[in-house]
Amino acid sequence: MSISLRVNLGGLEMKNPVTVASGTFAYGEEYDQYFDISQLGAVTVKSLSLRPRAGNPPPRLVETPAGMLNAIGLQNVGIEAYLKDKLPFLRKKGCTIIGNIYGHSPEEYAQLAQRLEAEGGADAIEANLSCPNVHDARTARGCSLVAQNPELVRQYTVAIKTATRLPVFVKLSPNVVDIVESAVAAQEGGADAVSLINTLLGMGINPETRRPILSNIVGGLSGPAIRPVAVKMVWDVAKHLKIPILGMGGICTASDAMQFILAGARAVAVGSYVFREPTAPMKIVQGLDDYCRRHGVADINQLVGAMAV
Amino acid sequence: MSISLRVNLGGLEMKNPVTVASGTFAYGEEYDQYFDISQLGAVTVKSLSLRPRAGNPPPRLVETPAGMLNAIGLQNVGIEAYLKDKLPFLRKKGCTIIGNIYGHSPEEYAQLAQRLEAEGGADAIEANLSCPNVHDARTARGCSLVAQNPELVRQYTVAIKTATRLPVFVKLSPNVVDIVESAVAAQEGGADAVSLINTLLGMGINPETRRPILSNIVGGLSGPAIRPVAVKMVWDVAKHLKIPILGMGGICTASDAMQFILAGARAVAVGSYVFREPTAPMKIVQGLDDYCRRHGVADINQLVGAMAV
Amino acid sequence: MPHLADCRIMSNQEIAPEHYRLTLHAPQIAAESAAGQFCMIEVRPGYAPFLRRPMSFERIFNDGFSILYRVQGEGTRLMAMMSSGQVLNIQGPLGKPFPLNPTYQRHILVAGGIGIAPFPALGDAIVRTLGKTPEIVIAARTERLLLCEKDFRQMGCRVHFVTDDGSAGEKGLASDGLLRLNPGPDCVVYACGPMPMLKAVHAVCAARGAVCYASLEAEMACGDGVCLGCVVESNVEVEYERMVRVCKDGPIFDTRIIRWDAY
Amino acid sequence: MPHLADCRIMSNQEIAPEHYRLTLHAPQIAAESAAGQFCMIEVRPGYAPFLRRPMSFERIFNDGFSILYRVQGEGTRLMAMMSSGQVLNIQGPLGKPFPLNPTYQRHILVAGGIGIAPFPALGDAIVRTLGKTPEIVIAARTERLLLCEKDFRQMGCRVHFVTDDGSAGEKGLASDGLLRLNPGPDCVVYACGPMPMLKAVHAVCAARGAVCYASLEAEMACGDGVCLGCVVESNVEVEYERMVRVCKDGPIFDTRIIRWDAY
Ligand SMILES: Cc1cc2nc3c(=O)[nH]c(=O)nc-3n(C[C@H](O)[C@H](O)[C@H](O)COP(=O)(O)OP(=O)(O)OC[C@H]3O[C@@H](n4cnc5c(N)ncnc54)[C@H](O)[C@@H]3O)c2cc1C
Ligand SMILES: Cc1cc2nc3c(=O)[nH]c(=O)nc-3n(C[C@H](O)[C@H](O)[C@H](O)COP(=O)(O)OP(=O)(O)OC[C@H]3O[C@@H](n4cnc5c(N)ncnc54)[C@H](O)[C@@H]3O)c2cc1C
Ligand SMILES: Cc1cc2nc3c(=O)[nH]c(=O)nc-3n(C[C@H](O)[C@H](O)[C@H](O)COP(=O)(O)O)c2cc1C
Ligand SMILES: Cc1cc2nc3c(=O)[nH]c(=O)nc-3n(C[C@H](O)[C@H](O)[C@H](O)COP(=O)(O)O)c2cc1C
Ligand code: FES
Ligand code: FES
Repeated sequence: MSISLRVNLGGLEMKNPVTVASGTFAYGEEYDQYFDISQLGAVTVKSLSLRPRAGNPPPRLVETPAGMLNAIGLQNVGIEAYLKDKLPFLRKKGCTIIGNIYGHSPEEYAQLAQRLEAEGGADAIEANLSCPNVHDARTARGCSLVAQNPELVRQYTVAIKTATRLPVFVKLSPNVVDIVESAVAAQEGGADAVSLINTLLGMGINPETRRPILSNIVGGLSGPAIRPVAVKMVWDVAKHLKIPILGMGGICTASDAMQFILAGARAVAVGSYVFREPTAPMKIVQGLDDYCRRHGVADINQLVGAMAV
Repeated sequence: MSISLRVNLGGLEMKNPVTVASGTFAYGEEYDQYFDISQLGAVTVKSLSLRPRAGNPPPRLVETPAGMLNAIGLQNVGIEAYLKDKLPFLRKKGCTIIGNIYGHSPEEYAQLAQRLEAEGGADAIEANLSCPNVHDARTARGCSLVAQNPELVRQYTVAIKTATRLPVFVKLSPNVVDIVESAVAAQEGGADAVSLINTLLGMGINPETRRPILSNIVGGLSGPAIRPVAVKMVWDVAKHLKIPILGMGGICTASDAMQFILAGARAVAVGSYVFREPTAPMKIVQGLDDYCRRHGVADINQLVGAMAV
Repeated sequence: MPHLADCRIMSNQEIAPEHYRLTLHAPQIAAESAAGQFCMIEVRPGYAPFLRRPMSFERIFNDGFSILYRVQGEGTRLMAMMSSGQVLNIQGPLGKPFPLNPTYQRHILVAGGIGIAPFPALGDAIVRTLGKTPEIVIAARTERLLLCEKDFRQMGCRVHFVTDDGSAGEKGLASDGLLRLNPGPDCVVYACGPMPMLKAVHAVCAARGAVCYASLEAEMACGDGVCLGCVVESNVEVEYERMVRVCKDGPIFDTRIIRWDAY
Repeated sequence: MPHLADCRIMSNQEIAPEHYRLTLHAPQIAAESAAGQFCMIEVRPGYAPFLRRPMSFERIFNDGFSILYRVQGEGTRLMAMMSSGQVLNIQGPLGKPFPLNPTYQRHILVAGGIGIAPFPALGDAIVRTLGKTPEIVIAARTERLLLCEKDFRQMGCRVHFVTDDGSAGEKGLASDGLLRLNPGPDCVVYACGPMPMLKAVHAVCAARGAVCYASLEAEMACGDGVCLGCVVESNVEVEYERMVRVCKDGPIFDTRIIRWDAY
């Protein structure tokens, strides 16, 4: 039986529905040591900003039960260094690239998208409107992310869509009352897909020192711990959106990935678990093929949103 | 060194800051087989409604990484059976009782609070405005809980406060943009404390059957997996509230409990972990005593919100 | 009354592919346990798995008990890696035992797959307490998974094999095996196995006027009646008594109580 | 290039209270590893612990390597329970090795507590590659935790003991021990231990004009330069190069690069 894993994610052709989550795969080089990364449906790069960023001071990372908290704060080489030093490797490998971007204003996002398109730096744009680690937790109450305000989501999306013809994915935050509102706003703004979810806000305290574990106090929670939250949000959004979903949050195995696909995700991203098991994305591609074979499904698109209620 | 673990939670005198989370301890009898439950600061009973409830159809429960999803749907004996069959045991044991209540309207909450006060059924009221399992997930988009609407939180709180002189705690949902808003609304409504957090919305799908794992599709995620989320919300709220906080979410050990206390919780509740380790609440009481001793702190109140930023 | 006890593993052996027998030193728990009850096993420290795993008593000794388990997922896979001398924290005994009633002429046990697990203890109890010899239908997918034959032969039982693939005994389902034994109102049937099998066994018993007690399974958090997570739907008319807890009201139920059309 | 390999445990023995030596069969990893590098150990299947644990190579053999570890928390406690024959998944080698430079007269190793771990391999390398005999300061809380004396005696090293409680050798800190050796510009100092110790050792070296390489620790997710979680602050002026990754840019750093006032 010949199985097709090809999917079209809002205009981005992917040879299979598996990519990696921004910030958990850098720019691909390291993990290419463990498997041929061009076999992935796409490689999503670490958030790029106009200027390089040093990120937050350490400590930035702590393990939690079945997950981790991070407060990296979008340390990245900046878009120009990416285009010069990182992109050639990805292009030489023949990877499909999702260029994740982060800016301080709609204009910055637009500029980033434009640069990426102009330089062939990405095949699609993922706009990170939901990073919890770029605010100082001491002052930002509850944190205020663009993705927490549907009207802003719409505005930012419009700005990015106006700047580029590349498919635009909008990455949303789980820290909302109803993620459908944010997703609908992205769709109204012209987004070609939504990516969900970014990390959940969280923190930890060391009782012995009585100090926060992360220097930025608050960080983003990821890993299998949050998977049920992510599956729920994908399912909610899938019921109300026309545009497709890139699902993520705690995916470790093909079976996890299938939960997202059945809930309505057109494609999936493997995040934190890749730190533990660098070959996980590749194993998931194989696992999805096995699943389709076992279930006699010739085209994985038939399984998108196919949960029987 | 003599250590005092006594705390006053919004008017409720507790001999130590440790209670149990509603719905994870039933009405106390079962766990009294494993330790003397009157040694707890308080026993919080399963949500009581005016009429008995059968809850959702099975399956209602599934394990998740470092946690669990439940969709019990507030099955309970109803307030009258509680007063008649369950209360005498708790009173005989000499327990301090937090009576958790659930109603369909402010009037029902008021009525429940009144009945509890009139019959000596509780020493404080905890109003569950945040149960994710009483809606049909098929129709309720994103779920709409009273606790997700600050104005409703205020109204419900006022109604309950008007009906009773017992201390009233309002239990909030983490599925919001900014839990401080909900907490402030409770405070404005006259609440004597806030309880946070209830479970996070989540779901799971069995890829082999392609069906949701829970009959109600969506359930509440609890356990150590969500602890970082809960600590963060306690810390956020503590900075902005005058009334005290009852903190919960994934507490398993005294060290976990200390995280909540340092973040600003006056008292803590042990939830899902009690299923795994029935003696955990008792061990936490002992562990808090040890902690104070080790750190030379004579009164645990000195540690509330004592995280050094 | 249930206990919480650290129990030393006496042995943990593979008795068939992916099937193990684990024997624990647990005198206090054993002293208070009866056939049909179960324990909750803390598979290991740390939060993976998060919950304890419910396991029926296979046999109850003076100084402990054995369980019979099939590797199903993460928890049982980890259990299979343990070796004698190591320690497991056990909560038990939990649940209600099989009711034993001397008025019945025939005691028929019907096991599907790993559903054989609680029957060695039940067979012992019927022989010892009632002085009767049970009959047993052992059903499984294939010959190699027909377990505990020797135990029942030693009790002098009639043993009927049924396999899905016909590799041993009769080809068919556990309920077909039961039918062959021609159950009637003089019989009490005890059944343990997957839900569809129990439903079929119940149907046979109901048709023949035999009383049937089934040991049910459900995912459990507390094992102790607290969380209300393990319920199954019953026929009880009273709305709020409709959900019965497998852990506390069961795991053994008179099958007439279960709302089988929900399964 | 790092590998991912299932490696058989050859031995896992307690060598001091709460301190273990674990030897793994890993010919491929060993062939490409050098002193100062480390591996990431998957403690067990399942999600507790979620991340791998970084461990330095203590000694590198033809067919594998050993690590020396102290029981710190959940991961190392679980490691201590493992026995020979069992298998661990290992990622490695990772990070940069200790630089070896023949121009220095004296090679001084300074170990604080479990910071001794990477030094047997480093001592071997200095002896074999440079034909020099290192000197070593072994510091620990108390006598029983002074590890690896024999290894260094066999290399012919001068061994200086320092203990917090004075139970053996000099009473004081690792940096006090180093001072006694009177380091100067002809020395290269290699240090491994807790951050405050490294800071003190750096201060001594800076004052005496000795170059110092320290093996740093930081909580790690990927171990491979990807997550940017393990950074420490450096003195680099360029804002966005200020954060250096312990796993990829280190774990061995020239101590002049580190912004010590942040620690
Ligand atoms: C009262 C009772 C007695 C049992 N006695 C036995 C026995 O003697 N021998 C035996 O092999 N099995 C028995 N089971 C089933 C056994 O509990 C499960 O096979 C086991 O929990 C699977 O755990 P896992 O981690 O390997 O599987 P996973 O699939 O990884 O478990 C995930 C979750 O599902 C639950 N689960 C999975 N399968 C079942 C099941 N069939 N029933 C209930 N919960 C399940 C687990 O407890 C866990 O919470 C019994 C179940 C119950 C309720
Ligand atoms: C490059 C490197 C090499 C190391 N080599 C050794 C060695 O040879 N021998 C040895 O005993 N220890 C070594 N460590 C420290 C060792 O990694 C930790 O002691 C271990 O990870 C603790 O895990 P745990 O689960 O027992 O502790 P927990 O406290 O439960 O761990 C919780 C989290 O904190 C991290 N963590 C805890 N302590 C440390 C620490 N000191 N450094 C970095 N992360 C930590 C863990 O990796 C984990 O992510 C090294 C660390 C690094 C970075
Ligand atoms: C260390 C780390 C760094 C991350 N950096 C980014 C980032 O730069 N941009 C972004 O959009 N998301 C970032 N994320 C979020 C992930 O892309 C993903 O949305 C989230 O981790 C949930 O998936 P997971 O549970 O599989 O990790 C980061 C996550 C982690 C753990
Ligand atoms: C099985 C189960 C039943 C629950 N029932 C109730 C309930 O009846 N009323 C309520 O206010 N909260 C209920 N909760 C939520 C808990 O009280 C608590 O807020 C939540 O589980 C987080 O704490 P934990 O992570 O320690 O379990 C329930 C939780 C669980 C797991
Ligand atoms: S498992 Fe908790 S009530 Fe049965
Ligand atoms: S551990 Fe990930 S960059 Fe160092």
